[in-house]
Amino acid sequence: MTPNSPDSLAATVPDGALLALPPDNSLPSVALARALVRRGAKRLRLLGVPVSGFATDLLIGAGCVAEIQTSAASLGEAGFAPRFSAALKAGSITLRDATCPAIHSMLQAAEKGIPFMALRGIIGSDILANRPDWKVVPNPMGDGVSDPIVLLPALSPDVALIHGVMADEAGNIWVGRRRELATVAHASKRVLATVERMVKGDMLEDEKLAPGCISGTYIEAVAVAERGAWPVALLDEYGFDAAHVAEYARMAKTEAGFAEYLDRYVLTQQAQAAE
Amino acid sequence: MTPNSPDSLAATVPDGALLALPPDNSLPSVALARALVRRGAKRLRLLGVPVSGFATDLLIGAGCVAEIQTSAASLGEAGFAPRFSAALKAGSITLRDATCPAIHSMLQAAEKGIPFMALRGIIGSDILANRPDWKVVPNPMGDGVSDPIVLLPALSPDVALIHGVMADEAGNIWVGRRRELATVAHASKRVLATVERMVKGDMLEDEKLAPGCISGTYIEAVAVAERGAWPVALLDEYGFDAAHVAEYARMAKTEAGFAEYLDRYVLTQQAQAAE
Amino acid sequence: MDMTIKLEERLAATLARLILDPAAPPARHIAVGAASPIPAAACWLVKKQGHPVRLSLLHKRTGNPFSEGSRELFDLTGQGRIDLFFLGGGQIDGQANLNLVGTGEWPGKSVRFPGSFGSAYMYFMTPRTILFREEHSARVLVQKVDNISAPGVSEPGVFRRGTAQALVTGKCVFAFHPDRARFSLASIHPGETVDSIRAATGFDFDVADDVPQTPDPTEAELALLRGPICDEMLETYPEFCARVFDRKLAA
Amino acid sequence: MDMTIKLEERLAATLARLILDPAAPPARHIAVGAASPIPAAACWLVKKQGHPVRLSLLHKRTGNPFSEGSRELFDLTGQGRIDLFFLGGGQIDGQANLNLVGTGEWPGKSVRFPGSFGSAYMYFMTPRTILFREEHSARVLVQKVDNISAPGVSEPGVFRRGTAQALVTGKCVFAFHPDRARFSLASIHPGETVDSIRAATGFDFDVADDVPQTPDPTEAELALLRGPICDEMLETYPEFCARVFDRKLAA
Repeated sequence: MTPNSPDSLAATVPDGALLALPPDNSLPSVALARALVRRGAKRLRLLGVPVSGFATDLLIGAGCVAEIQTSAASLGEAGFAPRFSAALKAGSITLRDATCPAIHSMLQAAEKGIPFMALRGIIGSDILANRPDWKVVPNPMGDGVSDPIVLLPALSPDVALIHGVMADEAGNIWVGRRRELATVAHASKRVLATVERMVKGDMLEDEKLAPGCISGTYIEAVAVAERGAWPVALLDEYGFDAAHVAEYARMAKTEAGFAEYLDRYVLTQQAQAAE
Repeated sequence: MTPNSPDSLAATVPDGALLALPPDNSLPSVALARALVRRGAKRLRLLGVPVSGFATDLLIGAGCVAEIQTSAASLGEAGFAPRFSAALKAGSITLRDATCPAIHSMLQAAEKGIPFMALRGIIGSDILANRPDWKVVPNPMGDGVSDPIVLLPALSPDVALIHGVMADEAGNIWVGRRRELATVAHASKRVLATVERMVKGDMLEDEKLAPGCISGTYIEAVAVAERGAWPVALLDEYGFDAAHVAEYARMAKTEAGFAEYLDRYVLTQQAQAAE
Repeated sequence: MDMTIKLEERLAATLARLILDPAAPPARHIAVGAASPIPAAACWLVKKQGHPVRLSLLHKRTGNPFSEGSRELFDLTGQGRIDLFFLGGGQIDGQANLNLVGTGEWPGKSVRFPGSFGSAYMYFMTPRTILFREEHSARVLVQKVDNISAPGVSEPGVFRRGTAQALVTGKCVFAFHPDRARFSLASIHPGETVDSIRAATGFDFDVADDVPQTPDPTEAELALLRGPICDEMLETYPEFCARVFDRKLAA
Repeated sequence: MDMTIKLEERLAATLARLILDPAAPPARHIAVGAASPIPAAACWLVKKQGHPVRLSLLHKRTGNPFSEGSRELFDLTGQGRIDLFFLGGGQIDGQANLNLVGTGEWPGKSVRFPGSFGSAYMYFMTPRTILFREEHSARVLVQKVDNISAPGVSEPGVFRRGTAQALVTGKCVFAFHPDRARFSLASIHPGETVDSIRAATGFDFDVADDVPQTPDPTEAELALLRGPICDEMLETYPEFCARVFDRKLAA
């Protein structure tokens, strides 16, 4: 049996899928994003959990994305996300703005199997005015006339792409304190994960490791991708490669520069073999 | 400065407080329950998270409890909870039955600062018929007429009593995979914790320990109580003392036997010193 | 090996066959609650026979399957990931209503049972529930439960993924028919008759002309139960394993 | 030590004084978002001056304060445990409305900013928000934002714990008055005048007869900023520390 690779996992993601992708500080599988670029994925709908970073900009630049729902998109210290901004300006992607806790709540509603969750705030924001799927109702536990409150529908991504530190033989993934990844795994129909390394046994049997695990119940497939979060950071495993992201930000200012970036770091045999 | 003890923590719990107490498989501080018995606490209102076990029966037997909200009360393999059953029969406590996921949801609503959370199921159960604080509404995200759904109000206990494995110098408590304890800590106004041992440093700085921590943000006070969950189990630290719980179940069948149990295991100097 | 079939073994094998019922929705993930050695043995039997099934045994102290604490079972079920659950009841009535709260006036002024646990939720949200209660008496199987912890059927429009598939007791197997909210006698354990069952049952049920006997566990099933399944259960259910399989945990 | 006061130092000391404003609700727990070195320095200044305050620095990679992932900040705030937060904006208007989304037609067809992050929630649920934007220009401080990411004031009946306390820029400090939804000029940084500020500000604001100058940081404050506070911030903000304090992380 051929072991899974980021490319074999990416091959199972259908065009048009709603993909949940955590941001740069929360274990996105950038390896899977690169593999999706290589496979030429089309019309993906991305969800920032709850914001979007490097991997999202890469997928947008490569023409893989039709739609994005997020609370913000940026490259952090390296500035605005250049291909996101360009695609918005060109009108080639549809954007639905959200606010961070709303994305968490919509995923938590899906995690709990309830049709909606309430959230305070937001009223009077144009974010709400542009979200016909969010609804303001009088607080049904209040007196029923005053105290308006926002209800958010459950949101269940088709596929979540995450990068964990390790996976075990039982299919569990260790993601440490980034528990929002557990929520997105629970809420999503499928989870594809890359990890730095495989470990023996069942981490749920280890009291110290279990709290940082996402149970294999939720994980469809795992591939090893060393430094699979690169150029973003992975917990205490490795830091943010600020020089590389700055290089990306410079190159991705233009379409030609972005194409050159892809050639150099994503599409070549060498880049692929490094996954 | 005198270090905290279970008794000094118990002294800060006011009569009449709404106390959240996890069940026997989920790290209740039985040491604090014994200390509350010693201090002669009165009119406590107990919340099972989401069910109730040994510590609850002890507090009820000692006359500390006016009210209890829970999804079940039992001693597990040792059978029904004898003082709970006796108090119910005598009419000396008020019981509000719930169902496990409802208690989790009410606490999660408080954790999120929202006034209510929806839950599927329950409709047609007499549990609902006896909960005027639970409300059935047409699903507000549906067509607004059919699809009834239960809304549960947020529930914020006055004090949560939990027993962790260890506490650090930053006030963080390690509870491993029992993440419902984090939720009850977040939802409660105050958290009093006992632990097996103190450790140096800040566990949140340790990537392996952080996922099993409840941040010190939520913890008001910690006391060391070795074997503070005894006679119930503590993760992989120690097992359930079935022989002792069976002895309790036998003795607590009668009020006299229960009084003798208290004398032997809770009220004496020796019992107290062992905390 | 003592080849006398114990009732517990028969019940485990019977539950296993119900789990594998090809007419029912597939059971890929089964959760088993506390103090349920016979349902647990049935699930292990399905698994050890080579069927691909995930078992979540809720009350495993070490190596507990949930890393989100005790709410994870309910969330998993809400997500539609739990295909089958087992429920019992202090009273079970002819419409498959369950009473886990107590008899008499709410909340059980006459006899108080421990409480409803998650039944009022799980019974709705799981595609299949197998009801299991070893005691088969008119005290337990009543015409109408005193208090409904979890209803067997719901009104149209109420979100519900499933209900009881069957009720297994120490005397027989009943199939449940949610369309008419009634049980029918599906099979009778050895030593019982339709009349003995009627006499021990407080509710009415349908009886076909020819009710089969509950089949014995096969030798292969017994070998699995007494060997590798007992090995798996020894830590969680030492007393059960000692009593039924005459096996003790090594000290 | 170079005793020229850098603008960043002045702003940090100014923010620290606003945090400690005795007229405002107490700041026992402050959260600081990503890429906010000056607010972070201000919070450290409060803490290093010996005031009991808990700081949650959201983007700490190692030793991140949250063990529930990125939703914990919002849940903490929902619980009422976060007393003070900092927000900025691509545009800020005279009613303290914030635009973090972009200019022109929604969602920012003209200039797109990164996005609203949690502002539409935090601005309501935190008792106090200090608005901070170093750039003080008519491009940023506008009469009316193009898009409201988070409104400065809400209609009666809308649940809201607080709003802006003040707006600190590179030129001045404005106090915000939610009762009349207007800013007033609270103090002017050295080198500026009421007229220079009016010229650089797109919105109207109230001006008292005698507007004080923003005080210099004290020597004690400067010593803390340049010493122990720089030590604390070196890992998270190496470029800031190098530029402002001329200190580099040891290789």
